[in-house]
Amino acid sequence: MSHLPQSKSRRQLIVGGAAVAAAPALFSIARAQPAAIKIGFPVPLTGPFSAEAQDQVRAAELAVKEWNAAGGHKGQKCELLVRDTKLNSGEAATRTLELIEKDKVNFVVGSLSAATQLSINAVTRERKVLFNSISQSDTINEAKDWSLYTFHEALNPHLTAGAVARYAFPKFGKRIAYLTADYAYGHEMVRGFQRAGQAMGAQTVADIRHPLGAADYSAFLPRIQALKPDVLVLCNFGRDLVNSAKQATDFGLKQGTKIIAPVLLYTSRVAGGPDAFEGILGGTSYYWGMEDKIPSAKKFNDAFRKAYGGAVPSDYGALGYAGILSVLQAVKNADATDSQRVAIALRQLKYDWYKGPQFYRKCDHQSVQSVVIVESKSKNMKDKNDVFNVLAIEDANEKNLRSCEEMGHKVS
Amino acid sequence: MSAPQATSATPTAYARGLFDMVQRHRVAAVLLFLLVFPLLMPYHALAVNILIFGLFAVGFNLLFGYTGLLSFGHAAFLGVGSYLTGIAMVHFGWHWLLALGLGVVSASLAGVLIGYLAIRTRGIYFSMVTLALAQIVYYAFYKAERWTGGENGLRGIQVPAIEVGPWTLDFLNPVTKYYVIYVFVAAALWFVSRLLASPFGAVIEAVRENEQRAAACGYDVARSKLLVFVISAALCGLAGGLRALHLSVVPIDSLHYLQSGQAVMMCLLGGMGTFFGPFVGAAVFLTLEDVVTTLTRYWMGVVGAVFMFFVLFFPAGIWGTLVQRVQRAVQAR
Amino acid sequence: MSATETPILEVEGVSKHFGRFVALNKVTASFQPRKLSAIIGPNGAGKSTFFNVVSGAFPPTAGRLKFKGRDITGLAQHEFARIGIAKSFQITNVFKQLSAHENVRVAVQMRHARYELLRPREAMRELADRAAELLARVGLAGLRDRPAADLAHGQQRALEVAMALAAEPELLLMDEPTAGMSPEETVVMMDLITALAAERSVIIVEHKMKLVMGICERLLVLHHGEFLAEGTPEEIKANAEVRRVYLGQG
Amino acid sequence: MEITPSLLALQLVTGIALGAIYALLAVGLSLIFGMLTVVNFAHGAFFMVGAFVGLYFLGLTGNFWFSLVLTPLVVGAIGLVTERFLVRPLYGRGIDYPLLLTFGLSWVLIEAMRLAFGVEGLPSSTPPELRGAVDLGIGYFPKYRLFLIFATAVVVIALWLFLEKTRYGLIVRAGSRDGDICRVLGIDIARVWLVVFGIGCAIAGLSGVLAAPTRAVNPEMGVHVLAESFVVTVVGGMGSLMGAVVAGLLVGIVFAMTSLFAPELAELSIFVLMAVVLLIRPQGLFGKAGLMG
Repeated sequence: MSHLPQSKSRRQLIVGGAAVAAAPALFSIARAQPAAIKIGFPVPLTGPFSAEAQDQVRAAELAVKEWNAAGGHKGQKCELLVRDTKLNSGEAATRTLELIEKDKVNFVVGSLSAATQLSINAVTRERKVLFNSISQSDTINEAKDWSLYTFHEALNPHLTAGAVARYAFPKFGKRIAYLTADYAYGHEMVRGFQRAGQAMGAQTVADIRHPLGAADYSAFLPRIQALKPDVLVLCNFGRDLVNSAKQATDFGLKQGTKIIAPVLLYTSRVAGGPDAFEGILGGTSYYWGMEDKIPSAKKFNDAFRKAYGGAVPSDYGALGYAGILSVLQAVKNADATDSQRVAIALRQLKYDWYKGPQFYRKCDHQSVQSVVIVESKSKNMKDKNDVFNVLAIEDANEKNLRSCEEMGHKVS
Repeated sequence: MSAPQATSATPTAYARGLFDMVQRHRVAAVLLFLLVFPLLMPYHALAVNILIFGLFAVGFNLLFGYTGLLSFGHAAFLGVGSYLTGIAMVHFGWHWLLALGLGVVSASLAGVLIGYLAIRTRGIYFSMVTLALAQIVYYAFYKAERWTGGENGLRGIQVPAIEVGPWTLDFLNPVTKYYVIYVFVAAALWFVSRLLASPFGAVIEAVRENEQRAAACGYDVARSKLLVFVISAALCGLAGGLRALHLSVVPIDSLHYLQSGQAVMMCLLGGMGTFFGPFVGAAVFLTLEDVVTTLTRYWMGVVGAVFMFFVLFFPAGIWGTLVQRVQRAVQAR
Repeated sequence: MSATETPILEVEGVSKHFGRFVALNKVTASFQPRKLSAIIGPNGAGKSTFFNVVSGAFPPTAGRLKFKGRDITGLAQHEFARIGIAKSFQITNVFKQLSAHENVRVAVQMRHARYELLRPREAMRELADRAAELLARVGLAGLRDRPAADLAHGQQRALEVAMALAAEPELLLMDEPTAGMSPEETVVMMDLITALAAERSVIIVEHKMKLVMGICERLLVLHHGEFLAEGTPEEIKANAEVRRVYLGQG
Repeated sequence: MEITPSLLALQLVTGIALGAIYALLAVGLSLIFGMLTVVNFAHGAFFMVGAFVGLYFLGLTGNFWFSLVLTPLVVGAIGLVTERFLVRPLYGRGIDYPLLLTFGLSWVLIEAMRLAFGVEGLPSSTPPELRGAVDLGIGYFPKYRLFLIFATAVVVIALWLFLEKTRYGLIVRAGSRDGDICRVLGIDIARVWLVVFGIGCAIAGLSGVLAAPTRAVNPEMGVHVLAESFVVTVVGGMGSLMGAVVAGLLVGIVFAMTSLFAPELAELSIFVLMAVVLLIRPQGLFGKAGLMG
């Protein structure tokens, strides 16, 4: 339709025409001097997890700023290319292709949600580009999806759930009911709890699967009510958690039953309000409140507060920070910017960016790290950021992960 | 194309001449354009998406624009095409070409099933039945995690190299990928163009115009509808299969009803019931979304507003309106 | 009635009920080939129902239809057209967006290509020519490329007749062919009908008795869903019952 | 686990409470469709806007009941503007255009709420006087959900009285059967349609306020709801208020019962229900046959 702008009917084409015209220009702005190390950062800036994603971006930009301020690598600065996945795997794959094919990024860090990280990984793996995922999933480290270029900065469901189980089951009882979002991530959570539970003789009285993203859980609750379990585990995430927690409370389940969740998101707790979460405990990869115990957390929080007018980083935000720093550190260590050599350097890396010592397990590149057990506050909160009590921190321990064999890796 | 003429002739005459030429050789025109298309696009992956969704919209338009049946279930055919192509390659290690074939065949079969049930209803109920049946397909694939990867989507679809006679093409090279997919889309467009010019093409227009009369003329309305439905499904299935090769994953969203909604939007934006419309629609929609997304976090609002604008002021769509304008210009002389 | 030849259409004890309402009550009639017959009757006599049943729009509740001795009860609408029963509707019924010529061409095409996917229709010249002939036959040769929607009412009726003829029917059914026509248009249409009847059987359903008196060889009078009388125009004119019915309703 | 009668009973009540919201949404949708033959794809968005506006007024006044009255008026007003300036130009252009326009509108509304209240949405909590659960003898059930059932009943009855017993309701029903009658009677049909669209949206907004305390309030909350209320409307028969109510409860109960026996199929079940109903009775349970055939 290259002739259309010349034809009389120009007006109808403004939109399309403008778009086509604008696009290349716009992208050439984004293109930077060849020297820079480019890291693609695809995250769901729009959609249900946009709050988390925007925090991921803030933290990642902070990491880049610090690293560049420290002189980068032999004067080579880092540039962050943020793209919106819209929490849609197709869009995530397309954007990753754009980052690799057009923007020629050296590495990709990012993703939020199991599905998008797996589709990003499918693209990067095939093109041998290093990808450091900052979102939870057990699948990505399994041999089927894993590659030398696949790293996993975030916690995984098995580890998180296990830690919460180890803390909560002995305290609150052995008859456990699960309300689970019916997708891989949810199932992985349940498996994590049950594994850890077996050791201490916990027994599953029900595992009820609910559709992902359901708005109403009332239909699942009477049955749980009738079972009178000691512990109800909400194996879902974000808004599903807010809704199910809220409605479980309405059904008076909190009398006699302790409600726990594998992952308590800082942002969804802020959004959901204290009532919905009252007394609920769960795990998280990071809570700013642990700064009094962990020096690196203090350092990170202060930098973040300074950069963003006193705001504190969220759990997923912090992952953006760590995900970038690890890769950039590996660039220094490898003295190279090609994915293969940086990957090799990453395998060796021992680091403590924000939550205590971490390292990537050799066989599957899962970052071995601590898990924080927190409980939602509903009274005497100092300010709007003061939403959790830190109950415990389970230190990083390779034993808490599934074995390399189980993940399908032949032990190297 | 032939820009120099523009200076010699009046814009109207120029537009008319060009327009007639384009209409006469519509396949040639669109293929010629698509040949140079990647150069106009910000990046190749987007250009490939436009090829694929253009085909998706063309397939949908055959049913919506030409036969007057508004289906909300076409995601089912895109998805089935994608998944079956992917499953054949990932789980059975089929050659990508065979897998693509399987994708198209399966989509057609899904078309037979859904179409057979849906054409018994009319109007908005047809739309709703197609929606409901498509949702059932969605959950079926969602549940079959072992085969489809469920919510995580199907991964591991890899087409490293393609043998064409003596040569091997690197499918990971975006340019190569574009032109390989281009070949399939080209073939499909040629087919659609022939179909529309065929006697059956006349029959489906007759059915759209007046079912009662078409039946009185001796045409089996139900069977004709079903046939178009299946052909439309097959085309969307092909689009789906190509998408699986392109993304190397199959997202579960490809079966979601919002995907069906997208087909409707593209069709209307470009101009339903016109040959080029769906492609124009797909191109504008995806480019617009892509660009707006890069400019602002509030892309949804902007795209929604633009869409409303078109519904209100250009109901015939971009290409459709252009066609009308030129025809008016022609009659004016 | 000369029973030597098998009738073109036989209606045997046909009834049509809509819920509790009986529109047709066990009507029986038989129509000879190449004759022009008319069904007449006052409003609500069941004429349209009769027309719809014999033209295949919907099946009878009871009774049988025979076409050239073959039982065709319950065949689908499109099958009626294929075996050779064509119709023109009471309310004009054409493909409004399509050109006059395309309207007829599509109708002609039915006999030759129904599910042809890849052959270009331009290549099928003979169909286009046949369509042009038919247009000329009904006096629309000049308007070949007009969209049907733009034609005058009478012209649309004529176009519909051309479409009906396109199916090469042995039996042509017409529901009030002159409804809503100007006197001039009516005359033209009646001439056309008489001309057509010379080659094939024609049955017209008509409300205006006078209109058909002149041209029909045989009339059947419907009243309250039953045949009241049957015979030549003269016989019908003479029939007291018929007079009462028509006068009765003015 | 064993299924006790009391559990079944409680599940039934849950289903009804669930169905109440479905019914309320479907009534609005069906009203608009029945009278204007407009398929309002922005209905879910109006529901979502209702929830936000409700919380906004709650924040201002601190009084749930106040916002319960005020919100429908505001959302209804938005509805009026929508009909007058966006939908009206599309009458007579066939069913798809209003449908597509409202689809675009829903995106705009979602974005608007993101801009106004932020992407994470707002915390919502049950009004104090309706907190907690009561023992129905068959088990504990949240007070608020009982209130939902009651509120829905009130709205539906009020609407029914309006349509059946008032002069204006008569006009509306006449208008829905055919506009010509009204023109003959010298009634301004355009105004009737305007009002009907407004009422439909107001009801959507009301269901938003009512639903807010039971769930997370966020810009996307309308998307799921839309699909579900379409299922309800279609099962009941587009344009039939009776159908909307019955189908709403039916869908709620089907969902609840499937959740009890095969939880993971709960969401699928309502679409299966819809497919089955439409294939047996294409016009829905209470729908007029041949609608827009």
